[in-house]
Amino acid sequence: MSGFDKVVDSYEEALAGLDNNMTVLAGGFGLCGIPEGCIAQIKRMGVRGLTVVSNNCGVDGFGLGVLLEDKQISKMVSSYVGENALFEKQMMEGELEVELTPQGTLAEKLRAGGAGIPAFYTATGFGTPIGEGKESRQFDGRDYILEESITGDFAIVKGWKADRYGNVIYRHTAQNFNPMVATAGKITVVEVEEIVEPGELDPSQIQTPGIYVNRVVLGNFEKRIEQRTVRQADA
Amino acid sequence: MSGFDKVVDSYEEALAGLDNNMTVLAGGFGLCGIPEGCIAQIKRMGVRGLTVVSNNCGVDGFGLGVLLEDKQISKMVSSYVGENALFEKQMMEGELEVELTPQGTLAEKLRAGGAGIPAFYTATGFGTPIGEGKESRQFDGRDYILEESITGDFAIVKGWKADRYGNVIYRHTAQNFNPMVATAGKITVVEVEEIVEPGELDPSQIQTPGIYVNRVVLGNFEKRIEQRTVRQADA
Amino acid sequence: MALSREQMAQRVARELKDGYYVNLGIGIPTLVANYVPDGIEVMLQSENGLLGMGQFPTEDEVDADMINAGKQTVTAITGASIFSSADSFAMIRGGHVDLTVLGAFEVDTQGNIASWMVPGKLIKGMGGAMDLVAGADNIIVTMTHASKHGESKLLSECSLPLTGAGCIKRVLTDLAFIEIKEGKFWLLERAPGVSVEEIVEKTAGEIVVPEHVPEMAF
Amino acid sequence: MALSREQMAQRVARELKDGYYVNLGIGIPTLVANYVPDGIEVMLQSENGLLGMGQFPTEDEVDADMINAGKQTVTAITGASIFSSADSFAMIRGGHVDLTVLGAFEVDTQGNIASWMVPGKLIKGMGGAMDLVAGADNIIVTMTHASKHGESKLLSECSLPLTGAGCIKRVLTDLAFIEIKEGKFWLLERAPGVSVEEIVEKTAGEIVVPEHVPEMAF
Repeated sequence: MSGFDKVVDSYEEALAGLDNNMTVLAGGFGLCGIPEGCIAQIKRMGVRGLTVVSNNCGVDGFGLGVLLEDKQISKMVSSYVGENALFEKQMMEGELEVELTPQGTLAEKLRAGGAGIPAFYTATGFGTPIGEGKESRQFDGRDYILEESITGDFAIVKGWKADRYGNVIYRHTAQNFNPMVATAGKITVVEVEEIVEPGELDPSQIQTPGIYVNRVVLGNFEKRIEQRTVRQADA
Repeated sequence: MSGFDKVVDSYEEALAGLDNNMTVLAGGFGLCGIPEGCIAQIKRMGVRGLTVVSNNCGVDGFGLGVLLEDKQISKMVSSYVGENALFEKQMMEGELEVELTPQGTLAEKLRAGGAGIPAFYTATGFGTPIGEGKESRQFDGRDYILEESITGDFAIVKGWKADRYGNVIYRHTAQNFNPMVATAGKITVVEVEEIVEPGELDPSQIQTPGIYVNRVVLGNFEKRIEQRTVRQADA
Repeated sequence: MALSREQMAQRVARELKDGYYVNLGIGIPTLVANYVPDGIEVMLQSENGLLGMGQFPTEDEVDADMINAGKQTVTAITGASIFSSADSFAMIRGGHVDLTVLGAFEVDTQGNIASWMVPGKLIKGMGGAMDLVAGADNIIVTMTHASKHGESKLLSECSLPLTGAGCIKRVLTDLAFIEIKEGKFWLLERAPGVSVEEIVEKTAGEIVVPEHVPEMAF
Repeated sequence: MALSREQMAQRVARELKDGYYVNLGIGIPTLVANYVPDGIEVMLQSENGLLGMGQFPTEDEVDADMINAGKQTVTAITGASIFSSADSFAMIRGGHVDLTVLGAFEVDTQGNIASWMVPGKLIKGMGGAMDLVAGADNIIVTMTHASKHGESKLLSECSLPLTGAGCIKRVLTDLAFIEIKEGKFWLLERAPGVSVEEIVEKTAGEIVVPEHVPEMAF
């Protein structure tokens, strides 16, 4: 089924078409489950003026943080961005616009974007600065605000395994925002640790069906750990 | 973890507390993946005046159809109900109220009900009888209608396997509406073909986490087939 | 001569492209799967939660837990995925299906479609049809050009309650292949041996006829 | 004497019930897991997509793909489930978590909470806190009763931008356990050796003091 073979041979191919001023949706939570290779490729491409939607913006020198070094990002949509000195500096100096969005609302906006739902109501943020300027109304006596969905020109996703048709599974908590991001990109690129043949993944266990995926690329991952917390092994 | 052991020994226990005039959400598509044992128990209990939310209403003598025999259902919320003579009769005679809801909107209303989203916008049904009397508005130049979420007093769900903590997986297309229904009941009852010990299901492959499930009961299933279509085996 | 059901399916199948994800409705649309052109692969989406629907099972393969949206027993192809109804309609509503083919009672020059309800007759429900027509960018409606009583089904305004508003751009009838744009029908092709005059006569809504109307070949 | 951080965690832990699904915020709330009473089992939800969070891994068990919402490496207990961020917040927003414990800068007599932003200081973001306070029916806020400069954090109206409006019903401070209802604080318990007078003095919002205020025991 050649028309369904989504595998490309390089990150160059994987991100072909990405241009200045586009919106990029990126999976990951902290440094866990981030599309490391796509980020590196975006840095190499040097595209600028990007709006990046991602729960966080990496750290100095790793993850999305590397795109700050050459000021490639002009706007971040995130729930938490505090792990990054360069980020702070660019934000404080007005070089980087930041739209803070509650984590659950961000996840739902991305899901809605992929699912053809332009907007939904949530109680999250009502009565806070996040609700200001947004439409609100009551259902069943409770106050909710209207939140609009998010879609992007490119979605960059980190999977564990994908088959050639673009069916993807994720590993442990590296799942996080990746499945929603995968549904909401005009072009969705998934980088994985392993490419398998169609049929190797159990159909009922596929977390991102290939219909959402345009390109699959095999990656190499550093998987840096942000907070290495350990206990003593039991004696 | 006794507090998390959701397994009950009988359908009596599984549906204890179900009373007249309650709303029951039922998983299943046609006769596939329906909670056969819960339906039979509701018939035995003889509760009446039920509002039942389910994509279909079974057939004469099987599935939710059996609850029509003693007129236990006063209202059905479904997308398609045509497989049932008794249903037709009760609807025509005004004994049974029917609220037709597009299939995708029904699935999303149930998901929203479980997810704390009171309402969402969808293009489905705009300009049709389904959109009449509903609020509509434009996003990005397109028309959408506002649809409100659904929750129920009881959710009855058919799973394949569950562990004692109520973590559930579904088999093939018997998944259908079951996962959403499971999230939207005040009390969620899951009947399964097999009960396994915690740890036997891969954490990343659990389709309904136990947090949504109040009671798990081991069932016996006829699994009647509505349209048996076959091909000749290859020679 | 008017197209047979098989020829209608065959004509629609020529609109398939390699790598298309396709949702086929009940009836003639289902037959389209039998005429996928050589060298082209498509994957069938069934809205009850299956992407990669295969052929009917053999007697031995029949599994009550494996059905399609028509509630028929089916199989899954290698590389299929199975998911919930919410996820299935997220796919549909979100516009990820490349082509949707479905039947109708009527369409009109505004791209409206009526396919689910005849007032006064028993109403069974719309199933997934409203979601399918609202979600898809690329829809082909298949239906006979006129009713048994000779009444046109291609109207200036649908007379029956709508399934979707302004969402249909292409219609294949037993007489013609028609595009809908700018509030008019546009005749693209005619069935073999069917005259432009017959098509125009049986089309109630305004129809634009180009100088040359190619005849379909089978 | 004011409660230590460990005592605060210990007191909160007494509110746990067998079978509770619990979300614990960063700081003192995290410590609550160390004081789960005998005979009671709870399951910890971590909003990045883990239900059934276990202890930290041994060196050998460390896995970069297995972290909690604080981005710490963790393990999963037997019977855990792992899911997407959307599914995780569906759980939270939908009110399925039985108890949420989190810190705050201020709470007020209307049940408002401010915990994420101090104007003029660097704003890192609210993470999942706004979803957690909006979604949970049962929240316990843990914080010191007053700032280092002696300014009360229990106000008649929060001075900082809110995290959530009207959603907090219980607060455990280092001095007292307090309920919020009917637009007032209600003193439930006091820390060992802390006088009602001190609590009242350090509570800026209106506080109702019953005749007898039990002293916590550890």
